Amino acid sequence: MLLRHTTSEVKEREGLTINPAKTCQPIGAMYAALGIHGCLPHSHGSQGCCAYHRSTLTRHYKEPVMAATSSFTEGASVFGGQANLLAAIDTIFSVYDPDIIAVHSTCLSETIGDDLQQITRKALDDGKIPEGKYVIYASTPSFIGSHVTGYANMVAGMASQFAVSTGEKKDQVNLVAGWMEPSDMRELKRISKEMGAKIVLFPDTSDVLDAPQTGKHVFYPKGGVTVPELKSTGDSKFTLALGCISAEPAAIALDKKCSVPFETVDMPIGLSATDRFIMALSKAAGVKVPDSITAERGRLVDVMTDMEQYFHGKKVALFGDPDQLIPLTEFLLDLGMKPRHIVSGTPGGRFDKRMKEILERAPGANFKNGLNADMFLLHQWIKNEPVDLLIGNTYGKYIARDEDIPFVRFGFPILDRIGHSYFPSVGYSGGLRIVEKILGVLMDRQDMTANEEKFELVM
Amino acid sequence: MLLRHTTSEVKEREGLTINPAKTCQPIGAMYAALGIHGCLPHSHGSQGCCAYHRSTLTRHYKEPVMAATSSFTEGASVFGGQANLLAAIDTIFSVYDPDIIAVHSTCLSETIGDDLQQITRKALDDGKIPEGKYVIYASTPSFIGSHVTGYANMVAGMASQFAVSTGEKKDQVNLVAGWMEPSDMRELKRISKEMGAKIVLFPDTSDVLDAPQTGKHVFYPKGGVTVPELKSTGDSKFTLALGCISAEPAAIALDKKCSVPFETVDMPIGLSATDRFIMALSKAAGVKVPDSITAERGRLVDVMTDMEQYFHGKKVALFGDPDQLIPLTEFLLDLGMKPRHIVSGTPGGRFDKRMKEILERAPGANFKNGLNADMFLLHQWIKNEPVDLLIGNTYGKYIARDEDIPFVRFGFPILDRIGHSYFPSVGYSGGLRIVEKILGVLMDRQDMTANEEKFELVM
Amino acid sequence: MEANKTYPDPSAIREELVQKYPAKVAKKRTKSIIINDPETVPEVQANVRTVPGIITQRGCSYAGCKGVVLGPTRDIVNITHGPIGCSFYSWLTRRNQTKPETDADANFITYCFSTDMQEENIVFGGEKKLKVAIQEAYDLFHPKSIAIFSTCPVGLIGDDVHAAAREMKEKLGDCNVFGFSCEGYRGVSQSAGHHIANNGVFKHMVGRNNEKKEGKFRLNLLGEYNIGGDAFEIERIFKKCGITLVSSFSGNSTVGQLENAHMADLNVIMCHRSINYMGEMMETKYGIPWMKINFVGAESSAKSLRRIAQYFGDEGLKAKVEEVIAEELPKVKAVIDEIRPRTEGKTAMLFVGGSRAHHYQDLFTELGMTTVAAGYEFAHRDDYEGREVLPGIKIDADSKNIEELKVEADPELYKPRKSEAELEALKAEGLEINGYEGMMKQMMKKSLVVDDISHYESEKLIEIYKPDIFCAGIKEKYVVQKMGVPLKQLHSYDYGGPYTGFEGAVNFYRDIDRMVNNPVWKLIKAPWETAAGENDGVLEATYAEA
Amino acid sequence: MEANKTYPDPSAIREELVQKYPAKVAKKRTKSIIINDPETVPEVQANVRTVPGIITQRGCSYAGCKGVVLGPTRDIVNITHGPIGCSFYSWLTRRNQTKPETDADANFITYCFSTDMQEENIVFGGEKKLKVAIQEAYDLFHPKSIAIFSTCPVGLIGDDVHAAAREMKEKLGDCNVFGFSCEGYRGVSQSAGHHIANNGVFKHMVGRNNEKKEGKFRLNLLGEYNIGGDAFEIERIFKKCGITLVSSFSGNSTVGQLENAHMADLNVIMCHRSINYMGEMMETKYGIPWMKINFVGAESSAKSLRRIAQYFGDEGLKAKVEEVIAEELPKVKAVIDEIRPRTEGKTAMLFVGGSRAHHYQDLFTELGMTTVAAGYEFAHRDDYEGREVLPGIKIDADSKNIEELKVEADPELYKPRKSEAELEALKAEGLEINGYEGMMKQMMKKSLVVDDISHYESEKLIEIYKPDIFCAGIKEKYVVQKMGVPLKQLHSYDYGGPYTGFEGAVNFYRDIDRMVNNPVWKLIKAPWETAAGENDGVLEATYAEA
Repeated sequence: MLLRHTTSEVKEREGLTINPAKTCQPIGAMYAALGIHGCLPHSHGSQGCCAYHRSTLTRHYKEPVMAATSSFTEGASVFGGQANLLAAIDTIFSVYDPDIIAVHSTCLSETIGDDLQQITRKALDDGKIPEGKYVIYASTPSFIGSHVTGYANMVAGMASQFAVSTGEKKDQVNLVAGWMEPSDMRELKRISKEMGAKIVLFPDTSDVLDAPQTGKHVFYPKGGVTVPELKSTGDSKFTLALGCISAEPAAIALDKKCSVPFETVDMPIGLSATDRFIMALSKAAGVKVPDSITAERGRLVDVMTDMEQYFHGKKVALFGDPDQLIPLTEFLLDLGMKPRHIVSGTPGGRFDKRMKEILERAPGANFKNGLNADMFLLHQWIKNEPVDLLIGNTYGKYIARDEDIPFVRFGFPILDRIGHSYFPSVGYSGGLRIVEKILGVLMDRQDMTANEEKFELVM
Repeated sequence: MLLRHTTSEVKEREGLTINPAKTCQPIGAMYAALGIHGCLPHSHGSQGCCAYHRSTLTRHYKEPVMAATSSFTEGASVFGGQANLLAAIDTIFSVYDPDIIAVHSTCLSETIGDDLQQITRKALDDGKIPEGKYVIYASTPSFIGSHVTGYANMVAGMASQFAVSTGEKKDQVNLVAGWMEPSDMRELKRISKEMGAKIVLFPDTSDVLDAPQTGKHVFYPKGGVTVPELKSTGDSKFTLALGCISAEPAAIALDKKCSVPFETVDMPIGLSATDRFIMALSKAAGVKVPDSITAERGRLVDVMTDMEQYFHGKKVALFGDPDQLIPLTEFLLDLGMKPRHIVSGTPGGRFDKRMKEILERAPGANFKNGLNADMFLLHQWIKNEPVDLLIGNTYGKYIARDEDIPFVRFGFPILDRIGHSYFPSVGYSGGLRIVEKILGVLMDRQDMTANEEKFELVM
Repeated sequence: MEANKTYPDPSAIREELVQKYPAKVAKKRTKSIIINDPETVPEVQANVRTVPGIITQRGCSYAGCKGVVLGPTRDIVNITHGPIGCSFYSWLTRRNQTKPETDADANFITYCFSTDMQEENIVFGGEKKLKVAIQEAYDLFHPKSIAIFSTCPVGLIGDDVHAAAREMKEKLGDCNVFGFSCEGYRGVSQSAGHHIANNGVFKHMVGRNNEKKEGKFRLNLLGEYNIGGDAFEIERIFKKCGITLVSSFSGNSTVGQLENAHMADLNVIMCHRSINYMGEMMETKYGIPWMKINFVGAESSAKSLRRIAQYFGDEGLKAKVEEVIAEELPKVKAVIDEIRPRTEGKTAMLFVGGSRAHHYQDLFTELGMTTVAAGYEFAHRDDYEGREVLPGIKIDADSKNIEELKVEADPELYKPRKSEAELEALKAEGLEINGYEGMMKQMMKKSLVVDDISHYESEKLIEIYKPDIFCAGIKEKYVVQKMGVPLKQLHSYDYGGPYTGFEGAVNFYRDIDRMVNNPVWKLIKAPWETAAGENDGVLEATYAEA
Repeated sequence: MEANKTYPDPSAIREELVQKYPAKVAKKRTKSIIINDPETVPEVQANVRTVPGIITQRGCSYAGCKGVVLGPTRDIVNITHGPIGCSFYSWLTRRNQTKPETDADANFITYCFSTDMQEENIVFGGEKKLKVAIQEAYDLFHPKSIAIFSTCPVGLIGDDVHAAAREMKEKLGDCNVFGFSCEGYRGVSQSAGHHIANNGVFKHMVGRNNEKKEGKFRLNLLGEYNIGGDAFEIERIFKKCGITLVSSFSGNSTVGQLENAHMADLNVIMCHRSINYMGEMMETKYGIPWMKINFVGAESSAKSLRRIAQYFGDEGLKAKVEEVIAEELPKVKAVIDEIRPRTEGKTAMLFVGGSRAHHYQDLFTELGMTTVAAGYEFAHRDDYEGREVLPGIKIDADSKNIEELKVEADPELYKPRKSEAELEALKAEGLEINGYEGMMKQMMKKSLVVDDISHYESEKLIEIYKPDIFCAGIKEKYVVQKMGVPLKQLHSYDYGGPYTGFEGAVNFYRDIDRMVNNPVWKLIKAPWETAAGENDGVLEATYAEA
């Protein structure tokens, strides 16, 4: 047993987190910043943070992840990091020539009280920011929230620091992407185009974290939302935030700064959430849902009706990030499955509220988020009530192997497989992919464990 | 052991085929005919043929497969099937009201010498074919070739029976689809559109065999190449045939009838074959390859370079249809894998020639097609030289289980999984899917068999 | 029993079903679409040719012979003589499960054997290739038996598979080789193939081994093909009751069992259509009575066990059977009690097979569901109306082409298991020996009975009746489901099962409950469609509310 | 050794590397970019702060302490005291393999423990939560040891992890609890963390168990972390030679081994940078000499074994070692002979770690490949220039912040394993006791040595030198590969390995052969690009032809 010390007896813990179902804010801020074209994320803290975040993102995407650090030493930690950040800005613009530096803080710089707004203002005043270049920032202390919070904060920072209201409304809708894959963002653009909806999607990591092999390293790949686009978000007629935790703060910021009205919908994962997204986008952009989208939907429903027997009643444990878990859990229910155990390390009452609503259809399901909602707890729950399927990031493989559970990788980080960054999970086509994956592992299990006389040709 | 009687000693066989890697012509003709809009395939033979073909296609697509039959009885077999076919045409136009009936023959009707051209001519003369409706036909005796041949014959029939040369050339390229999935045909249309190439793709089973669930059974789904499109193929400036066995005959027919020049390229599966397809289409349509396509290519190459270690030197056995096996084998070689054993039941010297060329990079590989090139032989070869991966249709699962080989489903028929009809295998994106699938099963194997201390988080 | 819903006038429906047909076709089809009256049992036109061009559910003679009857026996090498397709399509597609006793036992179920006839074999004859194939099969596998199945061209080109079989049997010595003239064009459906198969099995297998095996209550189970493990469940129940299964025809069977079948004392028949010939012939030749039973449905299973016990007339067996029923039924009842509130009052249609459309009505009845329409793919009038109509059935040209074996009492082995008097006594007690009363007597008045239903008719019926579930086969499955109605495959069971006996009944209840109550069917309409009212939505709305 | 290709003038390259930097940065970086001369060994500026804003390979002190040194010991519960990130990122990412002897043995390697500090803990202090966490860990797992690792905020808010550890150790009684002040801002790289880790392990673990275990030739293996199973291969070889491994620091180790390590008679050091402190301190306190060895490379492994034998001075051991080498080397040689024609003359760059950039040059040499440039992420001058420069190294502010333990000879346990005379004799024989000559003496003249290379510099170097392979870590991997150059990860080995010893060498040869000769690199250019000549293609063409 790989996790031989995990026993079934669940005890309340107050101090110790074991096998977390989250990580810290800055990595989320770094990921979000990569979704701006020509942007270099900058970690204002000890250089270990930056190294860890770059490594994790690289392992997930198998792609270059460029980011700089303030390289704090003990001196900086005592006397404040302003000098480091100013020096960094200088060096970065000289050497890496980005259009934008997106600075996020760390537990270190937050603990010593560095004020990013003040320091970047000083950089501007000192002429360290070249004409036409930008330094934006987000406060992302690691001791609050999670990687998802950090993502949300940086995205909100993009909105509040770039958006300008010119007084002239534009016929476009802001789409705030919750934490999702480049493939998902690409798919959202495709769907919007198919619907004839003019959108500004931000952030947008497609063509950044799925860059082609060309024999050249393009430091700033062609993807990412551009500065003019970000500026224009203040003139958009509406904002659609995809995910109440990772996307809504940016929508609120836009509303506050530029009075752009907004609606928050779940990330469009699975049938029902995609339905709501399509309806909301249709309404916001004033476009009819074209038949081609209805047909995409119909293809997903087709598989759901035709394959219902294989999903029906299968018990599922899942863990990951709230904006993904919410619609995914709903999708599992739409498929006739039984979500039994759900944890997310990311705190927030919204998760609890939405999950309670959704899980009315699944009486007795365990779910918990925030402090001590970790994979150790999930594993203990599984030991008490075994499941037929586990869904989560790569760390789930240890539980899956110990408990011999079919496992579908979903979420962040996925370190041991490819595909997530190339094939979307959002939209109806993403739903098909999820269904294919789930069916695949369930049927593989059947093929593996069937007695010879029960080995099936057709399924 | 599921195949307990298969031993490793390979003996030449002359009479007995065991576990065939092919099936008969008519099913291919039926599949092809479904790729015309408003067409009802008709099986001129005993009703068992039609039932078997519809069942197999239905199991593969999990979709309605409508087709009619001449319902031969002993009388018809003795006295000829003309009366049956004429009656069938009458009934079909009355009840099912298709635009086109596509008749294919069977071993039965061919053996007794029914002449489809003559009978359909008689139907026309007798006024049994309503104004504006069509009956086309293809001779597809089961005792010649294979399901692939039948497909090719029906597609050639479409071309030769519909194409008209008006004398005025159209700025369009005919794309003759070799036997591929609806998803593949959809992808070819997307790629062509992306390239700005005006094409007529035929046949086209997308939106036919992947129809949405709408609560209604649409007898003639919206997809399929239309009659005006088929007619216009005679005026096209060029024909690109995708697959020398399943597509080229139609290109030749068009050249013969309407002097449309043509080129045959491999089905665009994997990197190199897709490269050649893109080059050929670019040349034929007179369009430049856009950056977006180059980027798609780059994403595939990126995964190939980054993941090369997992493919390198892995031995593969594969079976299936020639137009797919040829580029797939080449792709495996591009990935650094070692194709070791290849069989295709479909006869034809072209397969042998192309494979010889391609397999120069894989000395000592076994390959065979045509008579007695069956899965029994493949299995025996595997017993003599075990492999790390098996690729083929669902019937491969018996070998995979017995020999404990990771297995990727590819080809026709796939009866026990979904996905093939929704996600393309052609083009660069299709290559990514193939790569994801192969990597998935290889890594699942590693995860399954690794000792605990060798169980990897990152791969 | 009457449906507890109101349906349109059946005569009107019948008219609607045929109105689009050409006049001659309409006239013909009308005779196969019957408004049922269980009291009078109207005549159903059955076992007639399908109209060319009609989209039918039916298959062919080869499918009935090789696919249905011979396929399930694990240790025969079944060589299809013909072009490759027929063998390919019948390769593992019927889910005939089989379980060799040891890993060393022969099992060819997973294999597909064919002579893969080529043009030259059509032109110059295929017998030579067939004999080479038989030799190769023998050399590779040394099977006890090799069977040869003729596909369409074989008869036409004049290949004599029987002669080839005889020659090879002699040559090989220790291998029983025999052929079937089951060309696809014979008869009007699979049914011809069943008859041909029965004849061949009777001629070439039954009676080869006269050893009397152990067991006090020894019977053969006929017409049960172990799809989804059905036979395993019946075997379990028999074993529990102390009943000895001498041979099964042919689910989970072996050559050895079939060759010894004539030593049993009773034949019980599941699928009347596919195998009643065998019961008849064995009665005539060996004196073994047969009895129609049904292990589909918990009550039917209990009843079938009681009938078997009644036949044997042994008090110990009767007591044991009651004990087993008392043990098994409450478990089934518990599930029914849980599920029935959710299925009660729902409606079903069954258009499938030769007996299945009848048998499965029992299970639906147990669920409180009403069968509003039913019919067979390949049955004869007796399957609808009962065997009493047999003498009145006209033999048409298509049936005449099927060989009718002349069977006589075996001079040595004929031994009536029950005297005439005993049989009469049993019949007087109500035991239906050598009889079958058909499907229609069990169906409610005014339900529709449609033989060889066409695609067009079934779509119409669904539109009109909006059944909660439709039972048919794979070809129909996704058509019907596209209409928002779940389809239960009763050939392959949708890869579920077993559905026989007590445990099987529970499986079926759960599956039907899942299917008719699955909320996934409510997801079909996109919200913007409902909102905009773009669709007439009548049919769909009904499903959505169902 | 000189490269067998002509390269641009290194001085010009150095200028190009720094020309884009702001003046002050350029000046600083120039001191870390050195044109090597193995004879004179120029001074390398090392172990200094990274310029803020520079994209560096480096990590932090926590990573060096928890991630590198303490991580591999399987039966310590390592609790990270801090916000969640640090524990998360160091969770299983270093591939420290470990193999408990039985299924019942403790193994926490797969677990991640954290106090997950929240804002309130930052404001009001986190000691209380830490103590609760320790208690909970104890209650759940009853480990022998619990170690606490401080992350950045911990030191700043004044949490005294050492006091908390002492308190809990006393409270728990049978659990050794100790803390590390390895906050990420300490020092200039991971290196500080190694030092802190060494101090902690020396203080809290080594010396707790004075039992003298069996074995004639007893040594500790220092600075080997069993990535990819490296330690398993070394263990295999030691066992074969009859050498007893008392404790490993810390690959595949246990608390019990570490606590008993001072009873060994020799310390052999693999990764000089991460652990030389331990060798020094154990010599001072217990009288155990240390010796730099290297099990990366087949020849190096053979040499290392011979040195160990020489140290122990036992003829039997010497003979055994020769026997083992004679058995192992030919197998390696056979592979080299096959592969070398394909790798000969190719070039490599190594920028990684604290000793790996040095060790792996041996393997490349065995492949006939030339290292044209190399450097460390977190080394000190002695790792480049050799320990003889140690006295001349100025201790700067960043290093001063790392505690330097005052170690004295243990009154009871100090026992010189070799007398001064014996040591001198061994040295006279050429055995380098307590010494390390650094990387540069081994590298060819005019090769480039770059400390703490930046992303910018490495891209430039690749453009200029077009190496056949580049060795670094995960952050660099896909950047370099995007340039068409394969990158070999020398932290994680690209999830391959082991690469130590004889079997490991073979693994490495095969992997490098695969990487530098893989035709996949020729597929990068789309055919239409080459055809149209749209790209300058100079760099790419070179790769394509390589």
